Amino acid sequence: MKEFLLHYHYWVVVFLMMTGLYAVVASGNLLKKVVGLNVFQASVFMLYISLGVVDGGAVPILRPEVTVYSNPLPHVLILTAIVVGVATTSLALALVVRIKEAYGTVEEDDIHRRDEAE
Amino acid sequence: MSILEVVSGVLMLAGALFVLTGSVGLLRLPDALTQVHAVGITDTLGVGLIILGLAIRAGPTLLALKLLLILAILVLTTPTTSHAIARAVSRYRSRPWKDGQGRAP
Amino acid sequence: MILGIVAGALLAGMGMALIRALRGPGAFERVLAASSFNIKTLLFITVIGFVAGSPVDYVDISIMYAVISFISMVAVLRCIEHGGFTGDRDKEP
Amino acid sequence: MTDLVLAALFVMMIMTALAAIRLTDLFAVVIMFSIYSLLAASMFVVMDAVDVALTEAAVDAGIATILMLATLVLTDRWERPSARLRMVPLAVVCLTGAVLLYGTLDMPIFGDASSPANTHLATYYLTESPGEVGLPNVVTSVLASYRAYDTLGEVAVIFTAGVGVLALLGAARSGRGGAAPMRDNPVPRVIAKIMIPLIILFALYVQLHGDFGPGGGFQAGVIFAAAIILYAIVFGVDAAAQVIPPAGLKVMMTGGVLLFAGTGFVTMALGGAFLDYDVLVRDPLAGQHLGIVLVELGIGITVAAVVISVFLAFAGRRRAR
Repeated sequence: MKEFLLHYHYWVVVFLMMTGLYAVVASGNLLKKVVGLNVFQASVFMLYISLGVVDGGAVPILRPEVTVYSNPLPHVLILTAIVVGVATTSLALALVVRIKEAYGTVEEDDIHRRDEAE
Repeated sequence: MSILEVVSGVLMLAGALFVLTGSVGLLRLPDALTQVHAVGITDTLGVGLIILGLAIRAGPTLLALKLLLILAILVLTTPTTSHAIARAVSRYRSRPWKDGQGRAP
Repeated sequence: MILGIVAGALLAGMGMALIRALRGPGAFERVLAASSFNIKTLLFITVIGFVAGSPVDYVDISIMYAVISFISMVAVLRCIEHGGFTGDRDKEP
Repeated sequence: MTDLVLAALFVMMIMTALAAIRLTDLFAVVIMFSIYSLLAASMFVVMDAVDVALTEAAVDAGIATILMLATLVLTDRWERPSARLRMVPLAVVCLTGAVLLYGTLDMPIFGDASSPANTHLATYYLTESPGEVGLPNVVTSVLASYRAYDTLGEVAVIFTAGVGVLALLGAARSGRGGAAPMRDNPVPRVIAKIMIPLIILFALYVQLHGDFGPGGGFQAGVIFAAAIILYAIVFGVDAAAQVIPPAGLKVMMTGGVLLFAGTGFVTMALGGAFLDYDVLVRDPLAGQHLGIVLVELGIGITVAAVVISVFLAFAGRRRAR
């Protein structure tokens, strides 16, 4: 049981991931799908960073009086992933804007309806 | 316990009290115009007191200088944001809250 | 000890601002709550830095938060003005 | 103490995420997303990842939120509640979540120093990087030296995404009448005039101090871009396009990537491996430092130029009727 409770942060991360996934799958609005993707993404980042935490560890900036540091490797991976994430998000948002201009709507159902009508 | 520690502690506790008061006001007051009264003032004051307390605690170092830089930025920006929000509300919302309209949801 | 109390008060303030942002009801209430939330988060980070014992590393993040919070709030207000996000649904005809 | 703080932040994050998917007012959804990113950044701070927190706060709470708001201005504010059956997505999500939860049972516990992730490479970086790279900030050492090849790929991705957005929305051209300046609100104008030089100075500090404290090219580029975005918001897109002309932005976008890759080719010409900075100067540690400064500069320039041009592309567009 104790072992179980020590995993609670994974449950929270999985819950947040699934919240984002639900917004992506169930929402019909394209902008909301993008927000959902970002929520999903941020929770994945949290999963990685939580793997690098070391009990009693310090920020991985070397200092003579400190001996235990947290793991810097996940930090590097996630740091670049965040910036790449916003780059892809901006691309998705640009697509949303173009879809709005071409179809007059950003609701998925309406877009499908217009496609079928043509 | 030195005098400086006491002063910094008192400043920080007073700041925390102001921040809490403002938050309660934000939560309980009915609409944005009234909430600005609670938050706009107490946030700036509470932030100032807490950062001053921390700066005294840090002593005469680069850290204290950086804390004072944060304070300077916040003293410039927080009232600006509050003012801009209040101005936007007063311009775009035709019916401000009046006494007797009931409480916030 | 004092740092712990201050951090707790700031966390409570963050929570209250968050609840206001969740409840709304209108756009302006949310914007105001978000701006207040940003400031409390920034202070919370600074205090956490002191608790963790290496405040120098954390203070840069606080400066960043202050700057970013100002810019995003100006952007939000500009968006309200430019996009006409002034009314709320229940008040629209 | 840490556990309590983490639990409180987790509760707030769950509330925010649920609100973000429940609300139909997309403007409120974007504000919720901004709060969610700030909470995530606070979480990273509590988990000792200061560099990541700096990036998350600048990028997601700042730039991503501003871009979403710009998109919102160009599209619709209200989401139409769809008539579709929601049970199938819910079932899919629950099933995926159950599988993931089953997977977490074998995961190491929080803060375990002997977990596989924290034993092999991490200890090498922490013990050997002072002798091999010589910088206090291990994150910068790994980012710009040990894993520089990977980082070059990331910068190329950012560059490509910027080119993609420009191809989709068209580069902002001055005189086309994008978003007008904030003429009728003098207070933000005056404060912005004071703040913009401060922000640019802070960006330079983050850029150059990244070797010793949290920071580096990615964060500095985003902060610099944020200063220009503030200028564009307050004084109008046309004025910002005069400060930094779009043609110059294109040169900066490519120049940063070329500076990064060029550093690699110079090290090859000097007889080292690609992006092996030891050969740049006689002293390997000084060479590492020089290489890292150059590479970080390239990252900063590209990121700043991409973010500014993406924002100008969004803001220079008019709402479709």
